[in-house]
Amino acid sequence: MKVLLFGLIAEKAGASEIDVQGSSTGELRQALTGRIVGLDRMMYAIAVDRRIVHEDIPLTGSEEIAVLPPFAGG
Amino acid sequence: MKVLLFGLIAEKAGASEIDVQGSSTGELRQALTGRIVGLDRMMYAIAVDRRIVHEDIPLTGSEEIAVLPPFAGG
Amino acid sequence: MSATKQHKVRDIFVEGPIDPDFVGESIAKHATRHDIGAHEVFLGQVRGDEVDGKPVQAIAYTAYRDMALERMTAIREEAFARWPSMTCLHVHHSLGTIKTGELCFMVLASAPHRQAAREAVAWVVDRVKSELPIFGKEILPDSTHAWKVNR
Amino acid sequence: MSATKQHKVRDIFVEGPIDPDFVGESIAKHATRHDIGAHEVFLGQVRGDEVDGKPVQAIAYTAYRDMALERMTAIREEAFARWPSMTCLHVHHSLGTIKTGELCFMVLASAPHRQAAREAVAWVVDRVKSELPIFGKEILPDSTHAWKVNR
Repeated sequence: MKVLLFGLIAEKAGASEIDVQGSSTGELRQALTGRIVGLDRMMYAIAVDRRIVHEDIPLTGSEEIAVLPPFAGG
Repeated sequence: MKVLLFGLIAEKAGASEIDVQGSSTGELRQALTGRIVGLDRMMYAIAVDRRIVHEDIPLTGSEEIAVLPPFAGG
Repeated sequence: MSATKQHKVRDIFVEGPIDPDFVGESIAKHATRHDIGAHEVFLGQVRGDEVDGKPVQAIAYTAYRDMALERMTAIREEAFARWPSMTCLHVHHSLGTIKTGELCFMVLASAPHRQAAREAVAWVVDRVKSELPIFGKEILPDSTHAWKVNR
Repeated sequence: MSATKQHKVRDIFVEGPIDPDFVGESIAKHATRHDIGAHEVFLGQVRGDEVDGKPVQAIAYTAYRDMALERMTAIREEAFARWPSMTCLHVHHSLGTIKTGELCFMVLASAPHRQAAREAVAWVVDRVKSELPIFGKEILPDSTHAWKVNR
């Protein structure tokens, strides 16, 4: 599924989106760690349909998924 | 001595300053009450040399005295 | 050469309303200060409150100028002592007749971070309202008036 | 005809810096509202912090726009519920490259009395900083950069 990337994480991946597979946010985290060098040492959050999700939840593949580094607005 | 009047109190006295005698702020209050109709029912403060004085303090006659109705700045 | 710092007494009073453009101009002047990260601004606007069923059309402000400026200088000094990171503090208050909807009071504080600017503005606004001898005559229709008292 | 009020999603983002004149213009628009007595404004200005001994020259802002606007709509609704007397709330944030000394963020709240405007601005500023997915790349000399993280 398509995953949106932002800020430092987009820079590290060299792309603003990436295609990875995962039937849950937990699996997604593992898949992303294999694809983006250094992600395991970065602080980031996963947003599912524009809401940050801390727990491991199932994904159907139709959700809008984004990987977000720390916020810096203001 | 000269006493500066402001706002509602100047309006009631019909003047922005008034001459009254008193050797203390207490005496001054009595003298003012005799001169400004309704002052005894008004809220006001006395400033001596630009500082509000709550106690009864002696006056030499060389101080800058002002009678101040409630503040409305802002 | 005195050991005591000499504090300039600034005139905070302006004749007539504060132009909203002046707010923007005041902020623009700080663009060269690269240590500023936050500006907090308070603006007082004349409200059309009803007094005895009649709407306020304007407030005519007068002040005991010399005492007000002395008090303001003391408030400024205390504000800078309380928020030492604050880089600038600007206070302006109108005198004369200010119509409903016009601005009569402005406090602008600037600092590296928001907490100092925010706290300083709140504190200065409250002190000015309670300690500066400024008087407001609320102008009502039919040439009547009432005297405003801060809550 | 839904029982739930429909809330418009407003675009808070502007390309480039916020012009200080825009602050004055935003305030001037409220002169016809005779129930307003207080405006509180917060402005964020890009600071020239040192990063690894090098001064920040600009911040390039990007955002996850759709999520940011959804979050902002929720924050707006909660702000009006918490401060029902608040008459207006305006939020703007820059995207793109904002130089040191330029403005990148503005929150303006207006209300009959100062307490509501003051509290709402503080609360909204803090919520925006912690909840909106906005990212800042600090541009340093020699074509290097660092990623900003809110404290």
